[in-house]
Amino acid sequence: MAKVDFAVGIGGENGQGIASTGDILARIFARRGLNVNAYNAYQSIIRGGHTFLSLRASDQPVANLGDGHDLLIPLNQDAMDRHLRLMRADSRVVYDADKLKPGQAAAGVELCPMPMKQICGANKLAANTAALGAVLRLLGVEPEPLEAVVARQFKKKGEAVVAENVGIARRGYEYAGQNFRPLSFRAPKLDRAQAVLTGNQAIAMGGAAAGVKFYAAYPMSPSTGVLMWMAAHARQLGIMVRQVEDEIGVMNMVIGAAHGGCRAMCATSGGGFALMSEAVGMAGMIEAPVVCVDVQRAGPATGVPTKTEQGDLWQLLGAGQGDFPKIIVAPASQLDLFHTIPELFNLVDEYQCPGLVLSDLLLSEGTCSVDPADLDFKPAIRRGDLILSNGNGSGGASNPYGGYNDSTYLRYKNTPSGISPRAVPGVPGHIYVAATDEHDEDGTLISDEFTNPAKRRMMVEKRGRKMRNVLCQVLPPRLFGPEKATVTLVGWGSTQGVIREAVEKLATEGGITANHLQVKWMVPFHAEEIGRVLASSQRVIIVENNFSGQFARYLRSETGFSAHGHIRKYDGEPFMPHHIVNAVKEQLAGQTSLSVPRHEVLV
Amino acid sequence: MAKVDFAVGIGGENGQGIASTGDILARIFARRGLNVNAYNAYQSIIRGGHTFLSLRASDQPVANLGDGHDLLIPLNQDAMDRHLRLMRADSRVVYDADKLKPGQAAAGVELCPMPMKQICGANKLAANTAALGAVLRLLGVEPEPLEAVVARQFKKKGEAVVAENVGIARRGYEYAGQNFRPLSFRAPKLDRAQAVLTGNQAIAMGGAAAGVKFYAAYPMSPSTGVLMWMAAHARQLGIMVRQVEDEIGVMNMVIGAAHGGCRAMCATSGGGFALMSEAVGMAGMIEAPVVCVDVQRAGPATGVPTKTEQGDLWQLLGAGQGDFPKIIVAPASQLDLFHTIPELFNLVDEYQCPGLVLSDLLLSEGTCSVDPADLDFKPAIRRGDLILSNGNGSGGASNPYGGYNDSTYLRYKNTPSGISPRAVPGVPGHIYVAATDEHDEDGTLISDEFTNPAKRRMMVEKRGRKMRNVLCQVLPPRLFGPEKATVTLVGWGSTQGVIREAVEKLATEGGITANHLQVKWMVPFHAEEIGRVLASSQRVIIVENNFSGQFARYLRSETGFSAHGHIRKYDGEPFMPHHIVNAVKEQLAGQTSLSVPRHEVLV
Amino acid sequence: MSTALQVEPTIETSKSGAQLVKDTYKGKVHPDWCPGCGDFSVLSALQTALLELRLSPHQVVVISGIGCSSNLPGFINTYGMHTLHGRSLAVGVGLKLANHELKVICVGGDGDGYGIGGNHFLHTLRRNVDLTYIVMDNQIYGLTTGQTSPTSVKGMKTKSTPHGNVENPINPIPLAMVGGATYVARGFSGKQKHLVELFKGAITHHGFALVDVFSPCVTYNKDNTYQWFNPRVKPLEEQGHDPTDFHKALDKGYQFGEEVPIGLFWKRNDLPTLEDLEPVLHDGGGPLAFRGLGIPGEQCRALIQELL
Amino acid sequence: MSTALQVEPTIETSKSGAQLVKDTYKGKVHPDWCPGCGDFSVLSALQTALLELRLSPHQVVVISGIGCSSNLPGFINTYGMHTLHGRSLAVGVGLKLANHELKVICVGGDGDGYGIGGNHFLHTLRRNVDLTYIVMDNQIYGLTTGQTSPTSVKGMKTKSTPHGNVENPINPIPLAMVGGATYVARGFSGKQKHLVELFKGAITHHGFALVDVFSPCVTYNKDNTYQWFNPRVKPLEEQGHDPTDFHKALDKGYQFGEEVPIGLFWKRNDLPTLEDLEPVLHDGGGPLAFRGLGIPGEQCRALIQELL
Ligand SMILES: Cc1ncc(C[n+]2csc(CCOP(=O)(O)OP(=O)(O)O)c2C)c(N)n1
Ligand SMILES: Cc1ncc(C[n+]2csc(CCOP(=O)(O)OP(=O)(O)O)c2C)c(N)n1
Ligand code: SF4
Ligand code: SF4
Ligand SMILES: [Mg+2]
Ligand SMILES: [Mg+2]
Repeated sequence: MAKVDFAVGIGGENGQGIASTGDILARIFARRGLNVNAYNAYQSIIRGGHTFLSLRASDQPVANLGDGHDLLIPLNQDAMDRHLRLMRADSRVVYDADKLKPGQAAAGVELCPMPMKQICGANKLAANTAALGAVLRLLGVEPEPLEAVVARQFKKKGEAVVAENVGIARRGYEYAGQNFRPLSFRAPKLDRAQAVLTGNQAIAMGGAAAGVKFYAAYPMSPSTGVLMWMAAHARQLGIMVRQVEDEIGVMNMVIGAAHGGCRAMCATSGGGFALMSEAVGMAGMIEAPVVCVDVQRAGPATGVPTKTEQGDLWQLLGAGQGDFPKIIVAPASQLDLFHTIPELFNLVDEYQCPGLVLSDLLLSEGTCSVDPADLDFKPAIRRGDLILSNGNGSGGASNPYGGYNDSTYLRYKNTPSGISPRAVPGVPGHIYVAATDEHDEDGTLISDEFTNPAKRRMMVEKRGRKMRNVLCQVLPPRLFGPEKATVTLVGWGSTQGVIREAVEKLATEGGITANHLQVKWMVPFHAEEIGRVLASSQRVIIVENNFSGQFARYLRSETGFSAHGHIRKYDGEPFMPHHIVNAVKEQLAGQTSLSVPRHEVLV
Repeated sequence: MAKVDFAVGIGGENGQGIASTGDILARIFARRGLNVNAYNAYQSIIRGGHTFLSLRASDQPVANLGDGHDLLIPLNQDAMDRHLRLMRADSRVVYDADKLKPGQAAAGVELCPMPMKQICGANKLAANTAALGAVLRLLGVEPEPLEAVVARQFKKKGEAVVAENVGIARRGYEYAGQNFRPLSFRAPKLDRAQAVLTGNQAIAMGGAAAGVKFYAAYPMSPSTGVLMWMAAHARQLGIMVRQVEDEIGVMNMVIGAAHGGCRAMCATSGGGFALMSEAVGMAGMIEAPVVCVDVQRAGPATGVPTKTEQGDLWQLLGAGQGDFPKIIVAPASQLDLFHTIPELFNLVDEYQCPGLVLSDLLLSEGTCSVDPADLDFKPAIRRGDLILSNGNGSGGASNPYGGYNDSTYLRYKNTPSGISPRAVPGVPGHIYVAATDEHDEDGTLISDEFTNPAKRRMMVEKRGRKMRNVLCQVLPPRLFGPEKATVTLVGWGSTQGVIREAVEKLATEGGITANHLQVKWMVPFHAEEIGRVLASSQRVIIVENNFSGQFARYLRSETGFSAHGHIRKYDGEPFMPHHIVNAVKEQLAGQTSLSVPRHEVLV
Repeated sequence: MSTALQVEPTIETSKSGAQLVKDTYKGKVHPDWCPGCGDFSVLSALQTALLELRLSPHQVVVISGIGCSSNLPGFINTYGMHTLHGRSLAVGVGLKLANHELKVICVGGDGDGYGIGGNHFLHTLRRNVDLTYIVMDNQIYGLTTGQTSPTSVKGMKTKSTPHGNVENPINPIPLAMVGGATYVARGFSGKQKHLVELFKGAITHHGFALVDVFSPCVTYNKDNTYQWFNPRVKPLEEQGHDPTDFHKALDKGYQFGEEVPIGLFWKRNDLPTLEDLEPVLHDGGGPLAFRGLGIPGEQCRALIQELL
Repeated sequence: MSTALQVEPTIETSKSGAQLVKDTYKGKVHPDWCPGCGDFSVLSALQTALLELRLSPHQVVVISGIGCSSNLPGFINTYGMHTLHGRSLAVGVGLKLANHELKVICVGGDGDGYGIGGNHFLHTLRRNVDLTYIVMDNQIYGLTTGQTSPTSVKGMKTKSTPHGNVENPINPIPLAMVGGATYVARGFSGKQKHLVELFKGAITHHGFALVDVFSPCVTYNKDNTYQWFNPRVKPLEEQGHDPTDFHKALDKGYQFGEEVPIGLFWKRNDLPTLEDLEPVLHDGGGPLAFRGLGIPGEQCRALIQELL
């Protein structure tokens, strides 16, 4: 069976319903069993501006937005002018002929002007629906799924409205059938419907699966979707969801809840994380297990709130004064986010330290399909040495109730692993103070009367020791592609999908053998394994979505390894496969060792 | 002339006047022309605990606290018990025989019990004074300077009180003359009186010399001394000094003042800095020149507020989400702090970015003497491309008043150097908005309506480009000691003094040729020069006051160079020369590549 | 409109030949707020106030945080700063002290000012710095697309509280009064002229002035709309309210129901500003920003002398 | 002592066999405050209050920020947290919601609570979370050795204001009232018994309770000393004050001069707590902290269904 792989672009201004139109299409495709991947380029503005949604679908997995579009739905002149010239050969442009004028289209691009007044009548809001009908027709998809969606959407407004809108969808469909040449391929129909979700939903659902009972947030793009999911599902899942006064309050509240025994989580973006960083140190010091997600966006400062970047790695590495254990992980896809959150909760519960997740706008607001069977809501739960008053923790309330002034329990016991059994407040016989001042094994401050350099050293080493074992518990990155290759592409986090496709394209289009290493665990870092792979690579090129090469420098700090080349992008937009392909080619040709691909689409 | 080098230890509890007793002694020595260096080991407690002040003096420069003491003044039994056993041979212990019992003294230590009741009469508070008299006698220093200090101290209380206290000082002096054997050396008297200052004073005075007109702070040990100096001198020097509600407010206020045209500064410690980190990014984005000092203390979180550490390097490196230029410098001594602040102000004014200074408790609260001639209050001032409305900036108000809606002035002009002329609010004809959202050359936001990946890229590169030139404007580190050596010791910041002495001791005591590289400029980093020196070194050992080897990892991230060995200390106390000497020996003997010296003194 | 609110233009007028007209204050960029957003009216009223006070654009700095409302500096032709979310007051105080001859006007949203910016609000109030703070209070987080704000009414359904807000809102009027503000007013976007007078009063007031403006978010706040406010708002000036009566002003401030008072609630002139109390600003040297950087020789010697 | 303040011990008593006595609440470590510090008295009053309310140590969590006063958790035998400077309330709310069966008592200093912690204070007030907040108000920064605090009186000379403080202090009583606290009291370290009653009232109060305690710093505050307060403090209970009279309570709260009222200024019982309004806590599952982590199968299917 030939591979079908196509992309639809929908452009216009904020407020024209682009996201929901894209969503309808994504659902229709996913229900057919197609894999989809969508990315919405928009602005920090409620109405106006220019929004461009790319929706790619295939019968094969698609993990990035691809290189171009087969269908364009420009909703205003601006969108037409920006995107028409970039359309692929043999593509179709569906637009309102009463409103928009096409410019010069590239060769082979077919214009599909629709007389929207005629099709939609007085209902000006329905042009999107008519266009969707036409698009389905061009793709050889039957109109019923669209009609069903439209019917559901307008159900509340009564039968007449439903009939009107369904009629419009159908008329759009038929008009296209009568007037336009269908595309050269048809969107296939596969057996198994796919689920569609954003990265933020994946984070939230991962949290729910992990047993999060406390979620706090202060709204901040592009992390707000997590709060929204949590708020919407709070009552049904028994999760306490709080919108707090600021991010400082968020992190401190989450620490309070975690200290109390809940699995507790929060998500924010770089600026909010900066405000949380002092409290991250507190979690390190009092050994409270918390999970915090930083959904990166283009910085510095407020930056470009609706644009993507991988610019916070060093911020997370350096978060909080002093040295203390923290785990940092950069999942590579929406599904990976879903699975990583429960895994991280197990680690932070076992190692009693903060766990930080690096997501970014591309992953978190990007939509993709996953096989519903992969959404496992019953992950393994390990809570480590936890003493809950109802005996629910795996540590169990083994310490007998030793009277009020019990002193046998040492919250910060200096054990060989560095891990000390953790009782939560409320457990009889385990009273202690959790202090951010340096403290002794029993919690007594050693910052005032009882300072003691030997004890201070002991406690620093106790906490530090915990990190030794984490490394063996998480998987080292695996090389993807042939073991011997001309180029090894190294990425981290959200770039996995696009790098993989670039590797394939290099082979098929350029005859260049490449392989790929995607690093997920930042702290702890598999320095040895990664160092070994890279040392035996012919040419290592690091791909990352930032200006200064944050990962390249971190990789060197942990391994001493200096990459041969770099591909970076810091214009707010994600990589497209051809950006990487072309950059690799120019580097192999010896033209540069630092490529900064130009984003051709003006969004 | 033989080198004289001795140290006095004063121990007791907080509230016993240890700091002021030490201060009197330091002043007396410095007025004799001796070089002094003092460090006070104390706790986060107002009364009680154990405080131990080490005061070292020499006719040669002294840049660290040394290895032991020739004189001990224990003010309570606890101090006697902790320190007596650590005294050098031929040392003296001066104490109140009515109150304290000596334990077993090491060989050669001479006890000097003083009948304080008899010497001080009813005046119990004067025992310190009597002890000081005795100490001076043992050192062969005449009593007059002490008597003068005492007289000044009690002037306000009337002649009788003065006479009483002066009498006590004199009686202490005489009692020692009659009963104790003087030390084998005498404190010499040199020509030129030395000035005595702490690092915090040096920071504040450096700011004043640089022309700081706005200083804001939130109290935080060990940085509060800067606020105190500023507050005390505000009116006389015309500096606006504000204590603000929190560190977030501090940094934002400082940015506001800097944006307005003032040289503006703040100081804090790690926890406060964490709270400021978001605003550091704002300074980067709106290109406001500010200077912020992080006086590091033992972390994480509240940690040990009165103990030293070099634990914030990565916090500063990662401060603020995203990539933006910031300068980071770690001065190596009190005098270096004084000179670095004005130098940094020139750089941040020229490059329009935040400048961060890494001090630490050891430097900032440590006292040392400097030649008054080195305190140059007229440093060169360079304000860069600044347009002030009174034409005071070097850029001058060259842009003619172009009407209200002038649009020729581009605040963020994309110049080859990346530096754009900076007008401050109030200048006619230069109106613009300084925005933390990404913006175009004229300040217009490109985060909403006008997003544009090409412009975004241009602006990121414009800001990034500024850092290229900074490097040539600051001095690369110079190798101290012989060019060829068995061991190269590398340090940063406050460890310079102790490493230098260790280098000397290795040569004289161990016959080991060592040299020393102290790195001061962290960002920009002299990667090439440093890499070259280290690559040609036989064995490189990095000395730093933290657990994780923050500098060692950063060095590797910038140069790829991995050191052969590490000497680290994270017990809250600073290095003493013998710690380093012994560690180097054990590493040369192949016993380990990571030495963590034990702090023998229990403070 | 009661004359009690009329303010005479007492402030220095432009020295340039250029004529001040309303367009003088038009920014480079046309506002990209949603059509109908209350913030248009706030912008326009502020421009009119500046014009009527004959303040030259370069003498004024408008400083915002982050939010829809905080985009205002881009739309007005004065010096501007668009700082961090919640930080406009801290930045504004720094700038004001650096150059106390500037007119500093901080602007922003309810989330920006009373949410994340709450601590600066609390402490700027009591310092009585001579600046104006205009809060475009739409009782919602606009820019982040509709979450609860500290002034959202209890029970309100938003994206972060789909079952209704369970927290009691902040009431900025009594809070500012008790916090120490010396000019406390509330306006409504639907009452332009009234707003202009409140702004003029605030800008000419010697001390910290808060003007909380009900500025409806037509996109995300479906509860407190123009339609809701229009019949309810009642100017205090029409009610003979005495803005020096603390307790009455408090009671009026609490009113939020069938009747919603707007206008000047509270004003006092007897409290010196922070600038008044800082002698550093009064030694004739002008704004700190423009003073020479050097320290006189005898001062240097004195500083060194302290160390000997 | 008026009986109006007497509180009956209504709270669950210890289930263990151990006898509750005052020493039960003695911490591992003897307080290292300066001799004479007002905080000793606060500690002792709190211990007495817990005893009289028959609260077992493990049912109570005392949460502080950073400061001299914030060292209190180390000196009392209950669960404790010693968090970051200014953050005790945020941590306390998180902990309370995680386990709403615990008695959460936040403690700290004036700088901690009203300075750096001001924003959490503002927003915790309005949320009416059922916890007690005790501020040891010495009108100075003690631990950092004597700088101005937000409650330092105007003109006070401190290490950071050697020429006298030029800022108007915060007055926590009116501020907390207007902010939405439902129990607002002020105590004095010199009046132990009165303090015990205020604490008992606060701990048993269903909602957010603030007790601001004048707790003199004998080392750094030479203005507002025991000697200064002793003749001035006047218990409201002796003056027939009605703690449901808002305006009177405000006026009393402002009094700070020849007479300084202490006692319960304001109390209301009609406002539900945040916990009352959060159905998640009322589904019979007990504290969130102790619930099972799994999601029932039909819920999982429903969640996936949403995505199809
Ligand atoms: C530290 C930080 N946290 C969160 C955000 C995200 N954010 C931007 S605007 C905003 C709130 C907007 O509400 P408001 O201040 O009321 O202004 P409005 O948009 O309603 O005018 C938030 C939460 C941010 N920019 N920075
Ligand atoms: C973020 C941060 N900033 C500053 C400090 C330093 N600090 C510790 S306690 C304190 C203030 C103490 O005053 P207060 O809260 O009134 O308590 P008191 O000592 O008077 O009881 C300060 C500023 C800190 N620990 N953390
Ligand atoms: S979202 Fe609301 S506040 Fe923002 S511009 Fe639109 S109407 Fe105005
Ligand atoms: S410094 Fe003041 S507040 Fe701190 S312990 Fe001493 S008396 Fe108490
Ligand atoms: Mg708002
Ligand atoms: Mg205090």
